[in-house]
Amino acid sequence: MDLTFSDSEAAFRDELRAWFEINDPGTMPTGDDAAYAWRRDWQRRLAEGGWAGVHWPREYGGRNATMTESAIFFEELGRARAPLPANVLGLLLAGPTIMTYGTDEQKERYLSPILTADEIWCQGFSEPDAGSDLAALKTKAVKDGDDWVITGQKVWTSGAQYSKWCMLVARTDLDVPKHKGLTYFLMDMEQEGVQIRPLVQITGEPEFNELFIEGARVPDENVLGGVGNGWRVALTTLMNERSGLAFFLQVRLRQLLDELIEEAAERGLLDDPVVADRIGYLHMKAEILRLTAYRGLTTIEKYGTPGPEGSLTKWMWSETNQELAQFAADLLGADALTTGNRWAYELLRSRGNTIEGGTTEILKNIVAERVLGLPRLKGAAA
Amino acid sequence: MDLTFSDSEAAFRDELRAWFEINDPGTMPTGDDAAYAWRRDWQRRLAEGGWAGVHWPREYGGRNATMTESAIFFEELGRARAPLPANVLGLLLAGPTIMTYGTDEQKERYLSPILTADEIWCQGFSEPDAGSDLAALKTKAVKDGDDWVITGQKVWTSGAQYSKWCMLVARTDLDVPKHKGLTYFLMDMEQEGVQIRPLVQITGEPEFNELFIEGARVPDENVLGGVGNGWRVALTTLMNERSGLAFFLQVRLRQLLDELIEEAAERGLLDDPVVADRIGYLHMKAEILRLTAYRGLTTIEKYGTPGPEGSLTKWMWSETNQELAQFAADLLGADALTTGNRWAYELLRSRGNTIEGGTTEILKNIVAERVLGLPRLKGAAA
Amino acid sequence: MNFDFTEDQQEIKKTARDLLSSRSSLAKVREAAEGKAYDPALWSELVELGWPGIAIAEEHGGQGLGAVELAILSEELGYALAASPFLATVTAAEAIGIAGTPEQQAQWLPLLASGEATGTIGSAGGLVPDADAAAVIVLIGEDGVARVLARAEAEVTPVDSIDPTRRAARVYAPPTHGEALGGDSAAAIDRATVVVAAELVGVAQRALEMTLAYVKDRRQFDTPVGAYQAVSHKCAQMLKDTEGARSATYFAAWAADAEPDRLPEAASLAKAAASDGGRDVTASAIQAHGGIGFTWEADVHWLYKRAQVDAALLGGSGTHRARLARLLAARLQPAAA
Amino acid sequence: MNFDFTEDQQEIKKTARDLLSSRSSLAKVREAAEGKAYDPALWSELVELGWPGIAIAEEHGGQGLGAVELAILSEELGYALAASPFLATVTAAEAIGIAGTPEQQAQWLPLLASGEATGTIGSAGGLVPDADAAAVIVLIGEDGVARVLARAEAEVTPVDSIDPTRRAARVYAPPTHGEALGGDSAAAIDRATVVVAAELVGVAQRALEMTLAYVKDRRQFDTPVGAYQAVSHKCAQMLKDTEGARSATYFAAWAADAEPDRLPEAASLAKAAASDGGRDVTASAIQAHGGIGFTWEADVHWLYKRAQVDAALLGGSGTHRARLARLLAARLQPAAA
Repeated sequence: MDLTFSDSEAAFRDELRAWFEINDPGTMPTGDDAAYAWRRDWQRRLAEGGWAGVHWPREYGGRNATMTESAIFFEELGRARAPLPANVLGLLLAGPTIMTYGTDEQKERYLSPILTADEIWCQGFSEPDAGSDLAALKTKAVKDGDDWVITGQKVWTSGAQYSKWCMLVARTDLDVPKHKGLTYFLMDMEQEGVQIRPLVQITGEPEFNELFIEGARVPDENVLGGVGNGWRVALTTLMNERSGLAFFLQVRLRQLLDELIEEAAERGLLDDPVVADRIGYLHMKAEILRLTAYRGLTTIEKYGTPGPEGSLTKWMWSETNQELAQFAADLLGADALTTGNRWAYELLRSRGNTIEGGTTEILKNIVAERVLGLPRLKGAAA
Repeated sequence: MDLTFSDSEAAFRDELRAWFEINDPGTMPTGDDAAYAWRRDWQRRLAEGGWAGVHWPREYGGRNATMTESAIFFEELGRARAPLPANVLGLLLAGPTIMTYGTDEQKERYLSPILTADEIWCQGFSEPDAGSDLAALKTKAVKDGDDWVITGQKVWTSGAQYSKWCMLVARTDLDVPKHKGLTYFLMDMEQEGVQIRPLVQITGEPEFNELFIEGARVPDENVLGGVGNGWRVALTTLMNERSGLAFFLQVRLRQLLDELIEEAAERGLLDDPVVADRIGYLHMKAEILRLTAYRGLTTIEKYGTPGPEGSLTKWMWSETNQELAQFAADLLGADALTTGNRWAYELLRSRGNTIEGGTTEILKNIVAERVLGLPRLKGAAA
Repeated sequence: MNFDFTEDQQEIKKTARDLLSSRSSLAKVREAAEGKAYDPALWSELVELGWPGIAIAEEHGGQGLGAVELAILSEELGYALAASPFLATVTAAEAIGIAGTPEQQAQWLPLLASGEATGTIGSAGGLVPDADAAAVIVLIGEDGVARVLARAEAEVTPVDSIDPTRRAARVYAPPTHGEALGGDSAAAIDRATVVVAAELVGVAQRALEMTLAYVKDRRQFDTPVGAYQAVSHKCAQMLKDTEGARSATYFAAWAADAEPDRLPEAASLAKAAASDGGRDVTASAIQAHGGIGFTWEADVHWLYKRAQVDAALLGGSGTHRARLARLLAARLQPAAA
Repeated sequence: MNFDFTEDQQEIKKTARDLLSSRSSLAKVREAAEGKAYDPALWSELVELGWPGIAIAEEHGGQGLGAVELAILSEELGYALAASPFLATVTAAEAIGIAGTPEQQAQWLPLLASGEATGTIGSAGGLVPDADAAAVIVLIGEDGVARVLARAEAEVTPVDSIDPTRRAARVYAPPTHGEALGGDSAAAIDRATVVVAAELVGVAQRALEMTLAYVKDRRQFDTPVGAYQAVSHKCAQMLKDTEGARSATYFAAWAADAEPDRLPEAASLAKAAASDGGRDVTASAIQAHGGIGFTWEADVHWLYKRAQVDAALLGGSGTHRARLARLLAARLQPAAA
């Protein structure tokens, strides 16, 4: 057990920090489009510095970073108060999935523009009637000559309006059981058949979108991993979903907590034992999250498969983030209930934490069945 | 809405208080047998004063008390620090069930000795393999001449060693679905075929027993409510289970909390804001329990059926009682962890609160299905 | 001991439920929230029904009913999530009605009862609901003493709270402005507090009902999601929280008129229970709705936002728990009280 | 950054698990608890293996290994719920080893390392584990300063704690008795605290495993109860609590030797997490066992009792949360620290 960074990890971190010193991310402009364009530029700068796809193999322009280094990257990104690169879904999900299942032509065609943010990716998995139940999705793909013609609706698609490509899972065979008839497509977003409608969240922001797909065409060569193999390919995408990102979220939580403690200190509230008790509690939870995330990395690096820790960090993070936001509202009163205040935003935004990327209920199912080996109830699923 | 007692309720209470003044319950002796004998005497005194079966109709020696008066009885019993009468299961469960389903002969035979504690009753429902699932019970009754011959095992039978009679549910027909082949028997405990083994709890006390029934005989006239009707009769017993008793428990919780507050004050701990916060919380929960229990009474008295409140008070009580015991341990430290201390006892005993008389999980099922009308999951049951 | 409403009270409840379900549907609430403007027709109608004056004495032009009737209405307005200055106005009237000088009462209560003017009550450091349009503001100072201010005597800065179904403002007034309430500020605040608790109970009830309807209908893995214990037990918990808050709130409303000595404790009980319950139940409602619950399009977020702001009005649950502990400690040492 | 144990450490863990599963089965724990007597053979065996001295410096006759190795053993003894003066002895050794004067170390550490004597550490107001047979008692005063007392210098009153798997006592010593630790009492206590946290992690792990085995097997309504979300999600929570406590505890054990500056915070993190986790997980274990879990006959209650007493040793979670807040506040105002 050695909870300091190894020499090579420390060197990686120092190199990155040095790069951040020179390449100050600056301040993101307001306005969705401006912010997005800025994040795209930011990714280009990262890519130029060789920092965009740190966990990608060198042959694809990455740094071949270990899991820990990848975690360090996101920790440092958070510490530098830099935003996520614009094409985060391409870097974390589409890229690794294409590396795993793509043909040589597909790798050649898609990977490089992901890295440079020249082509942004979005994810078309969720559907209105298949929230937690991927296998129940209804979007259909029908073969027509060399193309597939796709019809259906997707939801919770973030960044769709900026995306060139969509990781789309659709049903290609209606005659086989639910998860068997699925195929994974790389769908061009720039076509008539794809309409995007912003989906406004309770924060008032349109962070996600709905996709209305009506006769969109995808050539056969854009099938990833083979027809009928979509379930397996999609699982690969989902497995990659929050490997490194967990550290970004964890650092962001830590920053929020530190800022709240500072704010409490400025208001002279730290001397209130009830406040102190709660701060001690939240600090404990934040540290447990951080440490458990690192334990999870050790397990993956050593054994190649995630241990129980990996399935717990999303749950820990979302719960703690909600508790933190609620405590901030208690502590700061009217300020934290006024639109424009960051805590007011967190109080709303954090409610999504236990829903997005797998509800806490589904995560508990997964922990119970896959980690603890508990039997599945008839009619229920994870 | 009038949350003062009506004139007749106040008169009932005052009469009872006056009676308690003259009939000081005194102090229960230590030792299980001595305590039980003492509680039996106590019930006889209550019966002589006309206070044993306050909710029973006058024709059976009761007082025809309203639900509220019955609640007052248990509140006052708690307030006088008097114990429950020895034959509490006879008074609350066996008596009312016999009144509902008994023949005239059965009513004549059984009711009076219940009231006077001349014949103590116990309840033989639960079985080792059918904890929350009454319909899964395996104890069998086979007709043999005019008798039924009973074989099986029961568990969680409190007071079995002092009981003359047992409310026993057994399977009389193996060929029909689970809850259809049951029959409700009034079984004489004083026979060879019934062996009692004390079941020691985590407190170290044998509060309950196991019954081993091997060829016990019950004459046909001791079937209650007809052969094959056991499920319905048993539900009547269960419905009566905690009507008035809730108030006894509620008052006991209140007393414990008040004593803890006094203890905290003596130790100068009330000035600690963290302690005060927790005391404010527990006080809130205790008051919510009390008020919700009274709201439940109003609903029953007015509409004849329990409202949602009735299904919530057991849950509220057990949760709060556990929180109280845990807080006491936090507050009092070593004292509350030392055997002999009442809080040490509560810390252990209260764990049973969320299990005995229906686990909290089963209560939530019942609330979800019967109160909220939520669908039942295939393979699950309340 | 009878927790049931009288027939008159039940009639008030039913009238309110019926009226508000058409006049203040969630579509109309959304319109008001998104348009940042109350529907004046709704307010006129409430005024015509005499609701703002329901608990104001008849001599001041009110209906002379009590805190229970007011709680019933407040609960229903919370259930409807009505976008209206009702809560602000009646809480001001409660405060002035119990603790105002005869002059303060004569000056303000008839205006509030008739709906000619609206009022509000709030803390100097907090969000004050509907202060921008209020003719009279009861402002609670750091010391717990409440002053009565005419609108012109106060600096009112409207702010957008996270709850767009209700206007809010920060209020400041120099110490020399306004006039202290003649009577007991604590009683004035307690009566207003019960009204807020009642609204929270209504909000929680609505969140529970919306959630039940949703989870009975919504299917995942070929099963209504409400059949899963992860969801159904959450709903059971929502019922428990809602009913617990309701028990405490009805008790407080009853005590306000029938046993005012018990009001301090009862009001704090009610507000602590309703603040916690309202927040937890509405958060659970979002969660039980899944992704849909996190969208602006669904209505469940209005409930969460109202509950969050209401929970902070006139003291959050922590403040009231601390007060309950003080009241209990004072009982042990009456001399120190 | 590597959270994994070294091969040597894994070997220690495996040895301990294997040995204790036979030498300290739950049947033997029950025997010790019910007979109110430790098995002397078990202690001899632990001594032979050199476990009491695992973290004591070689110059004092120990194995000279570190806090991580000690935490591994403590976790396994907790997992086995071993009835033995191990925890008491090693915590005393940790305290004296880090903060004792050379004389205190020379006097006591060889005895503790060789198992010739046992020791203990505890608070003046609290339960002190195994003090009745301890040759040396490190007693923490109200002021946080720890004194080293020979047994004869202390008044030791054995008491039956709710945990019959471990002997306990109240300890009093007049201020003139004993001698203060030479070094930093806080560091001494922190190192001992990590040992208790590690034991709690083991207890929680055992509770989780026993529960999983039970709920996979036990059927209700024709279904293994572990299939119901009410049970399975509770088990998931137990895992989360256990793993969270483990993360914090391993960090603290590592920091104790590798980065002692971080130990104060790490020890409080570990103890707060393990106290809460240990209590919650063992309480959940009883609940998930249903009626059986509430019987003396089942073994799950031993875990709950151990967790309750351990949670209070060397400060409960509230104490450690308060300390964490102080440490954080001090970081903001280094001058005031």
